Amino acid sequence: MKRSLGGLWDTWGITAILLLLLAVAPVLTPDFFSLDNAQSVLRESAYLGIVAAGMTFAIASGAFDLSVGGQLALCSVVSLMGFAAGGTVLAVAAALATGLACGLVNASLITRLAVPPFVATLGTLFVFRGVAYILTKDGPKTLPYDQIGSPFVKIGGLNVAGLPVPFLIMLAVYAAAWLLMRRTATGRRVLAYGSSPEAARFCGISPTRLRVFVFALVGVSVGIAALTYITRVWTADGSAQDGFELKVIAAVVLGGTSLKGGKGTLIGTFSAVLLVSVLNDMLVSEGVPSAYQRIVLGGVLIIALTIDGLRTRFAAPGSLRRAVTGLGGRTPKTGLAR
Amino acid sequence: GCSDSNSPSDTPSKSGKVVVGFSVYDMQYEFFQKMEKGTREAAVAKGWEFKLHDEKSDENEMVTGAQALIDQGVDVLIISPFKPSALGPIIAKAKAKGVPVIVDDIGGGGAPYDAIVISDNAGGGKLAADYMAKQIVANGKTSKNVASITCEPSAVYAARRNAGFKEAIEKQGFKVVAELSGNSKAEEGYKVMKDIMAKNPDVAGVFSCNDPMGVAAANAVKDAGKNPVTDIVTVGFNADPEALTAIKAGGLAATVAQDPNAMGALTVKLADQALKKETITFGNAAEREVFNPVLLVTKDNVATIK
Amino acid sequence: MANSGRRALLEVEGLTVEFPGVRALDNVHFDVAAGEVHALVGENGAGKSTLLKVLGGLHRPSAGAIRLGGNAYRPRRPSDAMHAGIAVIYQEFNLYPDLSVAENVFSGREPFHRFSRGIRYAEINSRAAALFATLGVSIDPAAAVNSLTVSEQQLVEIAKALSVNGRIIVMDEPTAALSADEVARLLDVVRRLRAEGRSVIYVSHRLDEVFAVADRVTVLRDGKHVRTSPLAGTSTDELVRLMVGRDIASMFHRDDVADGDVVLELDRVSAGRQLREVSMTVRAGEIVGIGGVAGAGQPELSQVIFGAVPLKSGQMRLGGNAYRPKGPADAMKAGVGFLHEDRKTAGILPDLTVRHNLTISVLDKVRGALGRLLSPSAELDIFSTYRARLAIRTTGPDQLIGQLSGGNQQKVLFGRALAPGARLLILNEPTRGVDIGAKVEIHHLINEITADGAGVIMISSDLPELLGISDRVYVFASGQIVGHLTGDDRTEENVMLCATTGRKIFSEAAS
Amino acid sequence: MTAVLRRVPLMLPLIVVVLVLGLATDSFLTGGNVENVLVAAGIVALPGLAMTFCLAMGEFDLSIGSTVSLAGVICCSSLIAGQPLFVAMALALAAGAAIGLANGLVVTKLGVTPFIATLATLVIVRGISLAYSGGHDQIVSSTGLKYLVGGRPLGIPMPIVLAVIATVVAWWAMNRTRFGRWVCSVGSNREAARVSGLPVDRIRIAVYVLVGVAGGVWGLLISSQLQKGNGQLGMGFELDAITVVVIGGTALLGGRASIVGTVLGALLIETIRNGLNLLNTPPAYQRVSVGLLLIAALAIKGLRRADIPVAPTVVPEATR
Ligand SMILES: Nc1ncnc2c1ncn2[C@@H]1O[C@H](COP(=O)(O)OP(=O)(O)OP(=O)(O)O)[C@@H](O)[C@H]1O
Ligand SMILES: Nc1ncnc2c1ncn2[C@@H]1O[C@H](COP(=O)(O)OP(=O)(O)OP(=O)(O)O)[C@@H](O)[C@H]1O
Ligand SMILES: O[C@@H]1[C@H](O)[C@H](O)CO[C@H]1O
Ligand SMILES: [Mg+2]
Ligand SMILES: [Mg+2]
Repeated sequence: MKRSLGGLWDTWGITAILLLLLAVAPVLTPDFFSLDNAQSVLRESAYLGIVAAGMTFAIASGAFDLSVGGQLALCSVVSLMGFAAGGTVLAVAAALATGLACGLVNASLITRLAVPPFVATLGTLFVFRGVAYILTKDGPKTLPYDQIGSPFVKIGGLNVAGLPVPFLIMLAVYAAAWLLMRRTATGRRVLAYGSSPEAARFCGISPTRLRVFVFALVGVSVGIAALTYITRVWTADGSAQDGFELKVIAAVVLGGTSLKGGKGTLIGTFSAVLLVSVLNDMLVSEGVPSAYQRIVLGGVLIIALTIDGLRTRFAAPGSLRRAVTGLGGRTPKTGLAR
Repeated sequence: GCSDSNSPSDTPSKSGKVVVGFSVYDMQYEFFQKMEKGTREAAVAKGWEFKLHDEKSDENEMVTGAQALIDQGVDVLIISPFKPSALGPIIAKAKAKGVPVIVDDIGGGGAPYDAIVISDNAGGGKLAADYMAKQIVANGKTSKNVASITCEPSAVYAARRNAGFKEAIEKQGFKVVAELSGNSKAEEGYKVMKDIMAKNPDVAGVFSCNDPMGVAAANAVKDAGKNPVTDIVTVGFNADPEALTAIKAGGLAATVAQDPNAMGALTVKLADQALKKETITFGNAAEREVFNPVLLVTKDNVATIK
Repeated sequence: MANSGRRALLEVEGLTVEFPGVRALDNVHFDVAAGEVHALVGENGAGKSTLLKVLGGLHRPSAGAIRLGGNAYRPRRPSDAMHAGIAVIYQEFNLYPDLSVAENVFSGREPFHRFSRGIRYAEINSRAAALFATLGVSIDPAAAVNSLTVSEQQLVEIAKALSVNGRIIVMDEPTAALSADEVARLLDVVRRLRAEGRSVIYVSHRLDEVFAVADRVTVLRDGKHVRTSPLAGTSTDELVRLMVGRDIASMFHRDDVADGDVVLELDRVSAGRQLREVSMTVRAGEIVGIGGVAGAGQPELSQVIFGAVPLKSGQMRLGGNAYRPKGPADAMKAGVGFLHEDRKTAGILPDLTVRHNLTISVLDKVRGALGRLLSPSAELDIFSTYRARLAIRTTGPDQLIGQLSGGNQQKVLFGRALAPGARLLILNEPTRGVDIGAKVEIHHLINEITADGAGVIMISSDLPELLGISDRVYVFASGQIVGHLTGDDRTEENVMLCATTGRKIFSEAAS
Repeated sequence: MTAVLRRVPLMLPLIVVVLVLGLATDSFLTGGNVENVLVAAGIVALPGLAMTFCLAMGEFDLSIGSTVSLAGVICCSSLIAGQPLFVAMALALAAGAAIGLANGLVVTKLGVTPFIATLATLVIVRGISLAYSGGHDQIVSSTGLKYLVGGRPLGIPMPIVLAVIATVVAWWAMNRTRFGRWVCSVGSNREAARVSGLPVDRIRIAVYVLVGVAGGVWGLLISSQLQKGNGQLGMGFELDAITVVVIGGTALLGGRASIVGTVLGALLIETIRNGLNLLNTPPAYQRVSVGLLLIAALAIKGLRRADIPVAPTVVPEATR
């Protein structure tokens, strides 16, 4: 047999849970599959999903990027300023360039000043948000209402073939990310480095190049996400999406990517993003009060991962898989700590 | 999301019953719980169907939820926006479907809503300043130094309170020696007040743009061995229950009351007028603002505030 | 059956362990008497470690029974084994890199002060020191384990097992990382344990050790029991045949390869205290052996050349050009290949498959039609080549490398080092933990690459190997070259003399 | 002295920041202000110390911010219901312990990744706290509760006393007792800990309970300051607690812990925060400054580490 059941679950488990939820959704929420609602679910999760794709690489390489919330705020603000100054083209260029720049800032702190990624990106989370705050001292940047016809403003609201454009962008990002992770040398190096930085170094993988790549990639993914985000909410300031980093990391981990590095599943991340979004939509449309929404959402998170946890725990013989792959121990000492 | 809701409808929907959607800022806060209550009760009294959406302090959730209400075919939308500047896409969709939008509190973000009910935030800040100045003098203090605690920088509506306060208190010859943010949070308001007192031992008054920070600052004053009414005149904003309790107990000098319940009821009245295409009387027609008065609450009148 | 005079202390019957796609143990039976040293041998992947893990409470068998002292023994967790008096030294270390040596040795069994709950550090430090004294080494009990060399770490594992005072001490390849003198002292300890009436189960690929110390031997092949017999009266060849299923032609064969140009030249190279003023050359087609006691600077030498440790002073030339790599990536671009001696930490990529572990250093060569994208079929070709050549025992290209037996992991890493086709290949302990058959094949491959014109530096603590296939040998002591042996000077005695007594021997022919 | 600077993480950055603030302001080094900073640092140090054990074990507990809220709500609503203070406090701490136990069980027995398990708890407990308080402030006026932050045994503010005691106990527990060594063992190599027969699950559960109780203490301290409990308190505190530990030098993946580092981390963070306020830094610039200072503090550490001539470590980890 080519792959064990466990291997299949690693990649497809969360997708299976998503499908299960989708199967019961119409029963619990009759309105669920109405065109409007389905489109709305797909549209609202795009920006989170796109950043989660980038974050999957960071976590697979064994590091977090805690600064994505600050990056999103900053990219959005700068992009809106770009739009005001030069229309659609400048807005798009500004978002991508800002994302890339943020990523490179993170990468240089980590590779040149040897600041551990956790602290470096925690620091830049404050810095990026702070710069966004400074740029919006006189009030949030917005897409003016009279620009409603501009192609840029439309990105967030348009549908093509019934699918929201932000979702189509997210699909494209995932397709590219999947190829990058599974079919390119760079993606393989990311996994190798995350699995064991020390061994990867002796395979000729340059830790510096690798980290520059990973953090720049996260930055660019935030730049793309910012485009779908601002064209959807039309505004940004320093406070945009407070707590974003935790949501993104949660989606990646829920999808099955290990925080210890070495494993990354984009299919899992994709499904996890939709899972949370669908669940949220169901709770909201059912009119569940927000206090209880939290309780249900948290409970479902635990249940989803319990299935996985129990499978690993009782995989025969003994907890062998953990024993051998080093999941339990610290064997692949990753960049998180460095 | 039935197909007929895609066409602009200026008549109440199929059931004959008017459906009103209310998107609320965040039901965690007592202020908005009261606003929701006021809105709901007024709508029900009119025989309308009431649909609630909680934005949970998230602009993405705000846009998604409000658009979903419109998709579900509400006849009129009332929204207390977490981010006023994100009203654009909501109003664009509402316009496309012929749904009037009444904004409650916070701000309108420059979008073409039908009307906004708003407290006079700057005026409230002025009320606080005038009271504080008078009280400092009455307390026999000679210091002209006061402080101001702000919400998070993005809270544009709240900043107007601090701005109104600052302008008015400086007119009275006082100096705002510290203007620091407690990010709307009680925990931070407490720490910031401690820092302010450490740097300016002679500070004679402090204004906070919300009550959680205001009451926290008063606690910090007490913990420093001073009195928040007679030593450092401490004033909040909102008339949250904790502020009223504190004022009664002599633990806070004053607060500025908004009446979220009444604001909610007012939005329903405006919604009705908008549905019936009646003309609305604005307090400030240029911004389509309808003001809801604010009221200074002190020990003298606290008993009359519910 | 054998040893019928003594009553069996441990009896294993019908033991079967299955992993997805593999039956690692298939109806295995054997027994160990009290006061017996029982050797367990077999090819890589035969199931030795799996058997020991069952005894230690790490794996649960799918069938079979174990009796200990006549009673059923069904360990469900490692502490069950400890309580039953079974101490296991596993093939892969189980150490806490951040903790001290003594803390590692007494983990879970630390004595502590009643009142303050504080660990009795003085006691565990002195007890650890005493254990090392019996092993004839001095390791600082207060040192952090991550500052130790691999062989010192192995000794910590041994001390840990000895400190348990078990009835049965199980040792899985305890000498794979030890130098000759350390091996000798360990064997003394094993004999002493036997004299105390304790039993030892001893796994090793070094048959000389097995003959030196064991009373009986059990051979496993493909997870099945082949034979248990007393060692007296058994010959090496017979044992090898039982293990491998065929005869092994010639051990330590070295082809005649004409020397070419100088590939690597070191001129007074220093890197901290570990490596001082080292000058040496390697020619194309040459195998240059590096010997010496463990920790005498060999790993530092190899890592300086590979760019993993910065050069402090001196010069290096590669293919005639000045060479100063900024890191391993740089070194590999310049055509230097490398095999690390620390398989678990700096070798395997545990979350990756066997195929991906093999191809990680040649990603540029496994591109498909599209140019940028990796070609799975090109990767499979590489996998198939090395799997066949090195007899890598795996369920397939997509098995995680961590699921292979230790020796098979080593083969994969050897394949990885060869794959880029380097002009200078640095091999640290290339055959550590591999079985006899694979060892011969690895030596073949090393011969082949020198025939193709590459130069090889081989660091090995296995003296017969070092002397058997190297053309010249440099001996290291305290970070310096203390001997250079060519031709007939290449003897075990000379290596030992230089390495341990500080005598310097430089062969005439070499200069 | 230089040895101390070298060995103790964050000592140097802390001294630099203190010197700069001492020169740049005339209020930083006044007694009242120093006390403010010490009290604030003491209050984050307490949960930080517990979190140090969690990180030393190679795990996170993200739920602590919500525990703060629930503990406060429980304590205050019990007081309102007329319970004696010690009962109210005990109930709050018990709630913290229960949350910790729940985390521990979910993580060990159900095998859920700590990150997700405790994130889920964060969300759930916040929901419970909101639901339990009915969304209302639970306002109290309790001199007894106030003593927790306002008391001055021997003239020293209570939070400082508590923090000093906790630091000594935590240092001893971490560095000298079996429990601390086992926690580091689990973080250093969990598989080895299992093989050595350590009660790995029980150790992990114990640490989560410890963090839960610390969250309860934190909640009591906050409610003592504010004389109320509600569903909003403690938001984002998880990151504060983890931050002081991480900048203090405890490895994120476990195995190594610095109790002193955590305390200095708390001091550094609170000094920076206080300093920026004394300098009247506008809110928009505060974040940028905090971020830059954090990076600078750790960069100094990083550079310094790179300076120390290290013998080439060829074998960084156990194994062959
Ligand atoms: N992290 C790294 N460490 C070492 N070498 C690298 C690294 N990334 C790329 N390289 C090498 O740098 C050269 C050019 O880099 P490039 O970005 O084109 O990568 P690549 O190997 O083509 O990967 P991909 O196919 O994923 O784009 C190649 O020789 C490649 O092997
Ligand atoms: N966790 C695992 N998952 C799947 N297969 C495994 C696992 N562990 C061991 N095996 C397989 O079981 C077989 C026996 O392995 P074992 O480690 O017992 O061999 P060994 O005799 O000790 O070999 P070596 O001499 O190389 O150490 C091998 O085929 C190996 O691939
Ligand atoms: O006036 C209210 C209160 O200040 C509340 O705290 C936040 O929202 C504002 O609109
Ligand atoms: Mg490339
Ligand atoms: Mg083995």
